[in-house]
Amino acid sequence: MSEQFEPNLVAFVCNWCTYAGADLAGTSRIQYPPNLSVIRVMCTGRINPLFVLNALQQGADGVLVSGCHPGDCHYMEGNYYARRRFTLMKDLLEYVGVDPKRFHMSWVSASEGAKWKEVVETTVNEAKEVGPFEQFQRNKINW
Amino acid sequence: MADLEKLRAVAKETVSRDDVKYLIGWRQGTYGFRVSPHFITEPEEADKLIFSPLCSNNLATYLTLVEKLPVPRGQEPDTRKIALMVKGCDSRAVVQQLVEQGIKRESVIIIGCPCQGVVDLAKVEEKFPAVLEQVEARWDDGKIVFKLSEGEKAVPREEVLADKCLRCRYPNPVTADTLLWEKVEAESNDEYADVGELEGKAPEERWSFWEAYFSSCIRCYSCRNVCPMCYCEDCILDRLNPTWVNRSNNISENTAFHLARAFHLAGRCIECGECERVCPVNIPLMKLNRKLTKEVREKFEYEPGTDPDSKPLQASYRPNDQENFIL
Amino acid sequence: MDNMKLAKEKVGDFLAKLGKERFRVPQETGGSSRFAPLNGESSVDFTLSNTTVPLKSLFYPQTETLYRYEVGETAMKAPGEADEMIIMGVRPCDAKALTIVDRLFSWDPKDPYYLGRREKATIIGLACQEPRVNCFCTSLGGGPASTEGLDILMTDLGESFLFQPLTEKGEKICQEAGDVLVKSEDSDVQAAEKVHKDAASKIVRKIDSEGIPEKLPQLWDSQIWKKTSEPCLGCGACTFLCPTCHCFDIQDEIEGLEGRRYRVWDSCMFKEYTLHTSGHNPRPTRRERTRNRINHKYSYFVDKFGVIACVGCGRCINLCPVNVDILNILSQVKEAL
Amino acid sequence: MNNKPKIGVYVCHCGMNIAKTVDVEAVSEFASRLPYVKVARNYSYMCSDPGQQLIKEDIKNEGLTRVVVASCSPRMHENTFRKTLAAAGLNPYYLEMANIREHCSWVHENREEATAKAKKLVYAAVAKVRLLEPLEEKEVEVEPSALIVGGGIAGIQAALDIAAAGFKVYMVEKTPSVGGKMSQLDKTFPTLDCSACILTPKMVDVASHPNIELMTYSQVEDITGYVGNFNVKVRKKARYVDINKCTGCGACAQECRLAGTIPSEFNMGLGKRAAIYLPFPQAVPAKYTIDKERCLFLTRGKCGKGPKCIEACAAGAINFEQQDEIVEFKVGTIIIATGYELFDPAKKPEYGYADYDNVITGLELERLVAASGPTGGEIVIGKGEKAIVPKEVAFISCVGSRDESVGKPYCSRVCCMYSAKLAHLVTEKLPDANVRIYYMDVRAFGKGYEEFYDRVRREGVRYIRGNPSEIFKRGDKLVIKAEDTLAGRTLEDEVDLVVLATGLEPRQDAREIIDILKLSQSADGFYLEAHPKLAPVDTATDGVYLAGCAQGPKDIPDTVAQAKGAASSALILLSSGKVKVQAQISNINEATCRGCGYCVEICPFGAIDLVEVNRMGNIVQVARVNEALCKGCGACAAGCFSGSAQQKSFKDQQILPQIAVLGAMK
Amino acid sequence: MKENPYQPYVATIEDTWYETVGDRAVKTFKVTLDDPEARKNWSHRPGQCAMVGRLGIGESMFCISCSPTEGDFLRFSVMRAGKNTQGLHEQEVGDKITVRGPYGNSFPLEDWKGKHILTIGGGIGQAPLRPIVEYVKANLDQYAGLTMIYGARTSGDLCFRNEFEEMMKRDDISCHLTIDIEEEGWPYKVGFVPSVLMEVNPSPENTIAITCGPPIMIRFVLENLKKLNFADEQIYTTLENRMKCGFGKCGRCNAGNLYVCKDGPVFSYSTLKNVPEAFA
Ligand SMILES: Cc1cc2nc3c(=O)[nH]c(=O)nc-3n(C[C@H](O)[C@H](O)[C@H](O)COP(=O)(O)OP(=O)(O)OC[C@H]3O[C@@H](n4cnc5c(N)ncnc54)[C@H](O)[C@@H]3O)c2cc1C
Ligand SMILES: Cc1cc2nc3c(=O)[nH]c(=O)nc-3n(C[C@H](O)[C@H](O)[C@H](O)COP(=O)(O)OP(=O)(O)OC[C@H]3O[C@@H](n4cnc5c(N)ncnc54)[C@H](O)[C@@H]3O)c2cc1C
Ligand code: SF4
Ligand code: SF4
Ligand code: SF4
Ligand code: SF4
Ligand code: SF4
Ligand code: SF4
Repeated sequence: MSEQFEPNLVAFVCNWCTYAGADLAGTSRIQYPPNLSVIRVMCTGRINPLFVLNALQQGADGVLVSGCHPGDCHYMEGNYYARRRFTLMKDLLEYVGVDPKRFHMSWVSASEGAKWKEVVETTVNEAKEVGPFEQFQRNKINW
Repeated sequence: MADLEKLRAVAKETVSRDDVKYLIGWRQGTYGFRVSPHFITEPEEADKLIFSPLCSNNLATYLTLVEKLPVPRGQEPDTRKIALMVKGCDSRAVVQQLVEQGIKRESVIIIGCPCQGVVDLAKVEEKFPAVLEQVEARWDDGKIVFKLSEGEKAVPREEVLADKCLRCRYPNPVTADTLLWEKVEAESNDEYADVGELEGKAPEERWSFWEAYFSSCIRCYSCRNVCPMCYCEDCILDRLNPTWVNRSNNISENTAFHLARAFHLAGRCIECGECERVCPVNIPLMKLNRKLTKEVREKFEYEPGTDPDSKPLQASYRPNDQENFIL
Repeated sequence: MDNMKLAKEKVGDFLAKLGKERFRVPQETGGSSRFAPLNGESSVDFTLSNTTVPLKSLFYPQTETLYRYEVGETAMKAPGEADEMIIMGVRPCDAKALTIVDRLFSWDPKDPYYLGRREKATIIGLACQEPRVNCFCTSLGGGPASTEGLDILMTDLGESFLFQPLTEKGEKICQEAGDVLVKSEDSDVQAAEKVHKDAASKIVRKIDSEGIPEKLPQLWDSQIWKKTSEPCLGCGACTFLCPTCHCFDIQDEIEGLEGRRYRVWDSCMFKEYTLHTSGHNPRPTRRERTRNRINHKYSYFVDKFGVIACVGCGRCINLCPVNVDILNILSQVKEAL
Repeated sequence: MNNKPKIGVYVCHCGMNIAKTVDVEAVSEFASRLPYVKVARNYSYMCSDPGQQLIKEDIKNEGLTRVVVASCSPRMHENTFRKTLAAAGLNPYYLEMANIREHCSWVHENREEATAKAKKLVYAAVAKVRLLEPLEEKEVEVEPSALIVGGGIAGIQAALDIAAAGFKVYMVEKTPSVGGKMSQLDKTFPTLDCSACILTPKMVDVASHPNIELMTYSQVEDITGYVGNFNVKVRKKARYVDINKCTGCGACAQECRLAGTIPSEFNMGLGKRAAIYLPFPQAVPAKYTIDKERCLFLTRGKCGKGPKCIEACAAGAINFEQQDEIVEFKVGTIIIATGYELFDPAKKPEYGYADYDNVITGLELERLVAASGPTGGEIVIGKGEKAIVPKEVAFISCVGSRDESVGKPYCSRVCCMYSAKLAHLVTEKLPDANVRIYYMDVRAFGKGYEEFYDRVRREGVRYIRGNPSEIFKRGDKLVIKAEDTLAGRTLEDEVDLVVLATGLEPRQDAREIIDILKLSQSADGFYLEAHPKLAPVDTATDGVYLAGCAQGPKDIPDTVAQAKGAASSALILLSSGKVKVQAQISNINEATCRGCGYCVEICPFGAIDLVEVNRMGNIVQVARVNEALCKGCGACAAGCFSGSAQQKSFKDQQILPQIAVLGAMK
Repeated sequence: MKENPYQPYVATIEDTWYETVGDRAVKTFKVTLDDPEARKNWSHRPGQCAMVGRLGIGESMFCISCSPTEGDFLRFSVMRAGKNTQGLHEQEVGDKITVRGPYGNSFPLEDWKGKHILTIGGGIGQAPLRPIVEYVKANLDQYAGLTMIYGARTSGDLCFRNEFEEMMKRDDISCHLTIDIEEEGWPYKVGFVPSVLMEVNPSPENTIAITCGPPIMIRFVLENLKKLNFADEQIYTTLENRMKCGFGKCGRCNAGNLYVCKDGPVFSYSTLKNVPEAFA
C-alpha cells in the first residue's frame, strides 16, 4: 500500500481573476501539487453548475470553481450569479451524500498567487482525505 | 366550500365565451379514487367537472404542455385564451410561469379554488384497497368523507391527505380572475422536518438512501413532463448534442439526471408534489426538491410562485448573498 | 411428471439446492419492485403482487450493451453468453407477455440477446390469489393461473406451494431439487384448482376484445383519440412498464478509452420517438401517439403476429398519473360504430 | 463545412522555462497520437518569428485547420498566435492554448508529474480545438453625436467639451432650465466664488453653441441600439408657451391669477411664483413655462373670464393647445449627468424638520443667503411680525449621511464643507450671531478645504463633536439635546435656527434611466461605474458614461473633472469613428429557446431581448442577442436551462469534451 | 447478413466528395467492406438501405445510392442533419465506418422490365432513385425508356449534378433538371418539381413512376400523376420513417401496420393510399 491516492481534480476558473492569479503563482514560481487541471472560461458566470456533475461523472475526484472577489467581476455581476448557483449545487451534492470535500469554490484575484496555491492545496488535500470518487462515476458502471 | 354548482356555472359561462379555447378542470376518473384532467370546449361538458379532495393534478402543466401544430400558410394561429382551475399550489405554478414569462397573463383565465387539501392516493388505497367503483369524496370538518358502495366513510384528514397539503401555506390561489368560494386558512408553518431528518444522517446513509432510489428510476420522464416548470421544448437531459446525460440507465446517468433536474428547479419548484405523485417507481422526489426549496427560502428569502413581480431566483442576485462556504 | 410440493419452510433449501446465484426473484428497491438476483441471505417474499417493473427487464434489460470497442479501433466485442436463470414467483400475465414478445424477437432476423437469455431461463410462475382492481387478464385469454410461458406453475396452498411442472425445463428443475420437493396429493391439486377459481372470480374489469383489431383502423379519425389523450403527459410510464412493450433506441457512449453501442428502452409516447431530422414529425401530438399505442397493441401486432400485444396486467392503468385508462379507451372503441 | 479537422500541436520549450521540467519531446510525441492531430512539434520559442513561421508553414503545407499551442498563458500570447493563424489565412479563433508554463512547469518540480499534467492539458486543448468555430471580428460605425442627459454643471461641462471638439450634442434637461443644483447655490466653497457668476456664462454657452441642441423640459423616453448607434426618443413636454415667440419679459406671470401663490421650487418653497413662471431670473433658456398641475385653465378648463396671461403676452407666445412632442435622433454615445437629490430630513423626526419653521436645510439656507433669493439675501425666519433674525444658529451635519438607520451608510462628501461655507456666510451676514456646528468628523479633504475649515473656526464658528439626539421647542427657542463627546458631557443648547446639512442621495426617478439603459446601481443606489478605479466614468454598457453626482456624491470641482473625463471618453469613441465588437459573444438557438427570459434578466449588459418569432405559423417568444452589446461573459449560457444560449468559443459542446479528457486522464 | 444482426461490418472509405454545400451539405461516400468474405456475400438491390455509423458516435439509416451494377462497392449520400451525420461528414478517405444491412425490400425492377421508367426526385430524395437510374441505364435495352425529373431549391442543393449533365447529353435518356427559383447562369428549368412534371407531361402508357423527396413535394407529385392518369399501381415511392434497428424490432418506423424497414421502404401507391399514417 505504498502508493498514495492521487486525486484527479478539475477546476473551472475565470479569465480575469483566478486564471490571472494562477498565472501569477507561476511567474512567482510558487509550487503546488499537480493534481488539479484548469479549464478557463471568461467569467465564473459562464460556469454551468451542471459542469460539476459532469466532471464527477467523467472521472474527477473533486471540482473547484474560482473567480473574482465580489465586486471585482470584470463583467460586474457574473460572480454574483455564480455564487448563487454554486451555493445551491453545493447544498444539493452534500444532501445526496457527496462529500463536501469534493467541491469547493473560491475567490482568487489576479494578485493572489499565494492564495491560489492555498486553494489548490486545500482542494487536493481534502480530496485525498475522502479518497477516489465512486458514487456516480461513469467508469464504475459495469457495462 | 367546494360549491360544485357555482364551479360548473362559472365554467359554463367561461367556455361559452368566444375568446376562450377550452377550459381545464377535473373530472371523476374511470375507477376508484382516480381523477382525471377534464378538457372542455362545450358548456354541457361542464356538468362533469368536480372539485374534491381527490383533485391532486396540477393543471398548470397543461399551459406549457401544449404541442403546437404547424399552422398552415394563410391561416392565423389560434390565440384564444385557456381557462384553468387552480388550487393554491397550482396557482403558484401559474405565477412562477408568469415570472418566467413562460405564459402571458392575458392568455389565461384563472379560476381559483381555495383548497382544504387533496389526498395521497397511496394512503387512501391502502385504507380502501381494491375499490373499482368510482368514489366521490368531500371535505367535512377536518375529515375526508368517501362515498363508497358500502356507505360513507369519514377519515381524519391527517390520515389521508398528501404530505404537501399537511404543511401547505398557500391553500388559496395566489392569483385568480375568479375565486369560486371563500378562502381557507393556511397551515401555520413548514419546518422542512422531512428534509431535516435526512440532513441529520451520515453522508454514507444519505447516499445509500438516494442510491437505491436513483438506481430504480426508469427514466420515464413522467416527473419532468408533469412538472409545470419543466416546459423546455427540448430538455437538455435527453438531448444528444451535446450529451449531458447518456440515455443508458445506470446509477451514474440516473444520478446526473436527478441532480440536474432538481437543480433546474431550484428557486422554481412550487412544491405541488406532482413529480413525486406521478413517479411510477415511487421515488421521493419531493425530498430532493424540498432540500433546495428550503435552502432557497433560508438563504435567499425567496419563495417561488408567490410574487408575480419578483425576479427569478437564478436570474438575480443580491450583492450580499451569503458566501460562507467560499474559500 | 408428477405434481410436487414445496413446504414453505423449505424454500431456503430449495434455493440452496439449485444454487442461489441462478435465482431471480421479486425484490423491492427504493419504492418499487422488480425481478433481481437474490441478495445475500434474504429469503423471498412471494406476497408481493405483480412487480412494478415487469419480467421483461430480465430478458430485455432497459440498457443492453450490443458490443464494445476501443476508441479508435474497429474490433467489436459482443457480450458473452447469457447466465442461466431460474426465475421464481412470476405472475402468469408476465410470463404470457414473454410469449408475445418472443414472436417479435424471433421474427427474422432473430435477436440473439433476448433469445439467448430466453433459452437459458426457467420460469416458475406463481398463481395470483389477490388480483388487483385493474387486472383484466381473463379478457385476453389469460388468467390468474394461466400457464402460458411458464415452466412450472406454483400455487400457494397456505403451508406449502404446489409445483405443477409444465415443460421439460420445469421437470428438470423438479428433479434437480430432489427431496426438497415432495410428491403432492390429489387433494392438493383440488385445493389449487379452488384457489385458481376463486382468484379468477375476483377479476372484475373486463373487455371483450372480439372485433377490436378489425375495428381500430376504421376509427382512425375518431374523436376518441383526441379526448382520451388530452390529459396524457407523453411520458414513458405506460410503455416502459408494460410487459409487452418492446421499443428501443440504439446509441453510442464513450467512457475514457472504451466505447459501446447499446440499446435502451424507448417509448412511442415520447415526441422524439418518430421525430424526423428535418423537424417533421409524423406523430406530432399526444393524440397520434396514443392512437399508435393502442393500435400497435390491438391491431398492428395482431396483423403481424396473430396476437394482441396486451396481457391485461393493468400496469398501464395503475401507473398512469392522469388516468388514461386503456380499458376505457377500448370500451369506447367497442362502442363506436 | 465540417471536414475532418486537421490539428497541429506546437509544444514550446520556452528556452528552459518549460523544457527543464516538462519533457517536451514526450508531450509532442503523445500529442501526435491524439485524434485528429496531423502534426505535433516542439520548438524552443514558439512565439519567436521562426516559431510562428513553423505554424504558418504547416498550415499551408499540411493543410492544418486547427492549432494548439502548448506554451505560456493565453493571457500572454493568445493574440500573438491568433495573428499567426490569420496571417496564414486561417480563422484566428481556430486556436486553443494549453498553458504548460505558468500552470505547469513553473509550479511543479517533479518532471514526471509535470510531463503527465502537460499531456493532459494538451489533450484537453486538442479535444476543444476540434470543435471550435470560426468567428468574425466586426466593427461598427459610430454616429458622430452625443446625448447628454441632465443639464447640471456636469452635463453642461461635458456638452461644452464635446461641442468644442466639433461633434453634435443633444442635451436633455428635465426641468425648464439648465443649471441644476449649482444654480441654487449662493457662493461655492472653498473659494467663495459666486455660483451664478461662474455658472451662468456656461449655461448661456450651452444654449447658444451651434453644435448643441438643447431640449429643456424634456425627458428621454426610450433608447435602443448599442455603442455607436443609439436610437434616442425624447419627449418634449408641452410648456404651453411657444419658446420661439416668448421673449422672457414676464408680463404673463405678473398677470397670472395665481401670481405669488405657488411655492417656488428653485427657492425651496421659500418664495412664491405664478402658474406661468421662469424658475429663476438667470434661467436658460429664458422662456416661461406653464405649470400644468397648477394652472387654473389647464386644471379646471376655466380661468376667470379667460386666461389673463394670454392677454398679457404681447408676443402671442401662449398656446394652450400645445402637445407633448416626441423627437427621435441617433447618437453614438451617451453621458448620464442626472445629478442627485437631497435627503428628506423628515425621515429623521427627532430633528423636528416637519414641525418647526426654524429648522431648515442647507439648501434652504443657500436660498436665504443668496442676494437673488426670496429674502434678498437677508437671513430672517418667519414672516411679517413674527419674523426674527436669528442670533443663535446651529448646524447639524451628517443628516442622512453615514447613517445606517436611514439606509445611508455613505458619506455625502459636501456637507461638511457646505456647512462650513454657510456658517461663514451667516457670520458674515450676522456678525452678532453665535454659530456652532454639531459634527461627527470633519472631512476637509480637497484642495484648500482644510484651510477653509481653519478659517471658519478662526472666525468663531464653534465645532461641537456629537450628534444631537433630539430637538424640541421651549418657548420661542429650539432646544438641541446632544452629547459633546469630546468634553464628555450632555448638553441642552437653546438656539433660534437649526440648519440641517442633509446628505446627497440618488434621484427618486433614477430607475427611469436604469430601465431604459439597463444601468446598474451600486449598493448606495447611485449609478454604478464599470470599475471604481480604472473605469470610473464608464458603465457596463459600452458607449454610456457617467458624470457628476449621478455616479455618487461629489463637489463641483470633482463633478467638473469627471464631466471632462466622460467627455474625453466619449470623444475617443466619436473621433475614432469605429468600434470593435467582441467576437466570442453569445448566441441563442431560437429553435430550442423556451422564452423564459432568464438570460434577459441575467445579462449584465442588457444585450438580450425577448422577441416574438413565427415558429411554423405559431407566434412564440424567444431571446435574441444584440451582438454589439454582448461582451462575451457567458453568464446567460450558464443560466439558460434549455441550453439555448451559448457563448461562442465556450459552448457546452466545446467545454464538455475538455471535462471528459481531464476526468478520464488520471 | 451476420448472425448477430446488430453487429455491423467495418468498411473503408474509398472516395468521398461533396454533392452540395452549406448547413445541410450532402456528402457522398464510396466505401468497401473490409472483410473480403463479407464483400463477396453482400448483395443489395436498388431501393434497399443500410445502417451506417461511426463507432463512438452512432448509426443512422441511409439508402444505398448505387446500383449493384456499378461495381463491388457501396455508396451513400449523406445530408448533414445532426449528430450522426455530422460525425460521418468528418470522415475522409481511408477512415473506417460501420455498415450493416442491406435492409428492406427493393424496387421490383425485374417486374418492370419492358416498361418506361420515370423517376421524380427532390433534394436528397434523389438518393434512393439513383440506383434505379443506374440499374436501368446499365440495362437500357431491357426497358422501354428512362425519364428523369429532378429538382432542388437552388442549384447548390442539387445532388449528382455532374452525372445528370452527362446524361443530358445522351439522346436515349430524357433528363430534366429544375430549381425552385431563377438563378443567374442556370441553363435548365425553373419551377417546382410537380409543375415540371406537368410540363414534361409523361404518358402513363406502360410507365412506372417512382417519386421521392420532401413530404410536401410527394403530395403534389402524387396529385399531378393522378391528373396525368397514372394508375395507383403505376406509382411507387419510398418512405423514410425514423429507424433504429432496421429489421423490425425497435418499433418506431411503422406507418399504420406497415413496418417500413421490412415491408418497405419501397411501396406502391396502391398500398400506401390505404395507410392513413403514410403521408402524415
Ligand atoms: C446645500 C449644498 C451646497 C453645496 N455647495 C457646494 C459648494 O459650495 N461647492 C461645491 O463644489 N459643491 C457644492 N455642492 C455640491 C454641488 O451641488 C454638486 O457637486 C453639483 O451640483 C453636482 O452637479 P451635477 O450636474 O452632477 O448634478 P445636478 O446639479 O443635480 O444636475 C443634474 C441635472 O440633471 C437634471 N436631470 C435629472 N434627471 C434627469 C432626467 N432623467 N432627464 C433630464 N434631466 C435630468 C436635473 O434637473 C438637473 O438639472 C453643494 C451641494 C448642496 C446640497
Ligand atoms: C430508410 C431511410 C433512408 C434514408 N436515406 C437517407 C439518405 O440516403 N441520405 C440521407 O442524408 N439521409 C437519409 N435518411 C435520413 C437519415 O437517417 C437521418 O438524416 C439521420 O438519421 C440523421 O441522424 P443524425 O444523428 O445526424 O440526426 P439527429 O437528429 O441529431 O439525431 C441524433 C441521433 O439521436 C437519435 N435521436 C434523437 N432524439 C431521439 C429520441 N428522442 N429518441 C431516440 N433517438 C433519438 C437519432 O435517431 C440519431 O441517432 C434516411 C432515413 C431512412 C429511415
Ligand atoms: S417519474 Fe420516476 S421513474 Fe420516471 S423518470 Fe421520474 S423519477 Fe424516474
Ligand atoms: S419539481 Fe415537482 S413539486 Fe416542483 S413544481 Fe415540478 S412537479 Fe411540482
Ligand atoms: S429538466 Fe431542465 S432542461 Fe429539462 S425540461 Fe426541466 S428545466 Fe428544461
Ligand atoms: S398515457 Fe399516461 S402513462 Fe402513458 S404516456 Fe400518457 S401520461 Fe404517461
Ligand atoms: S397494455 Fe397495459 S394492461 Fe396491457 S400488458 Fe401492457 S401494461 Fe399491461
Ligand atoms: S434563458 Fe435560454 S431558454 Fe430562457 S429565454 Fe434565454 S435563451 Fe431562451
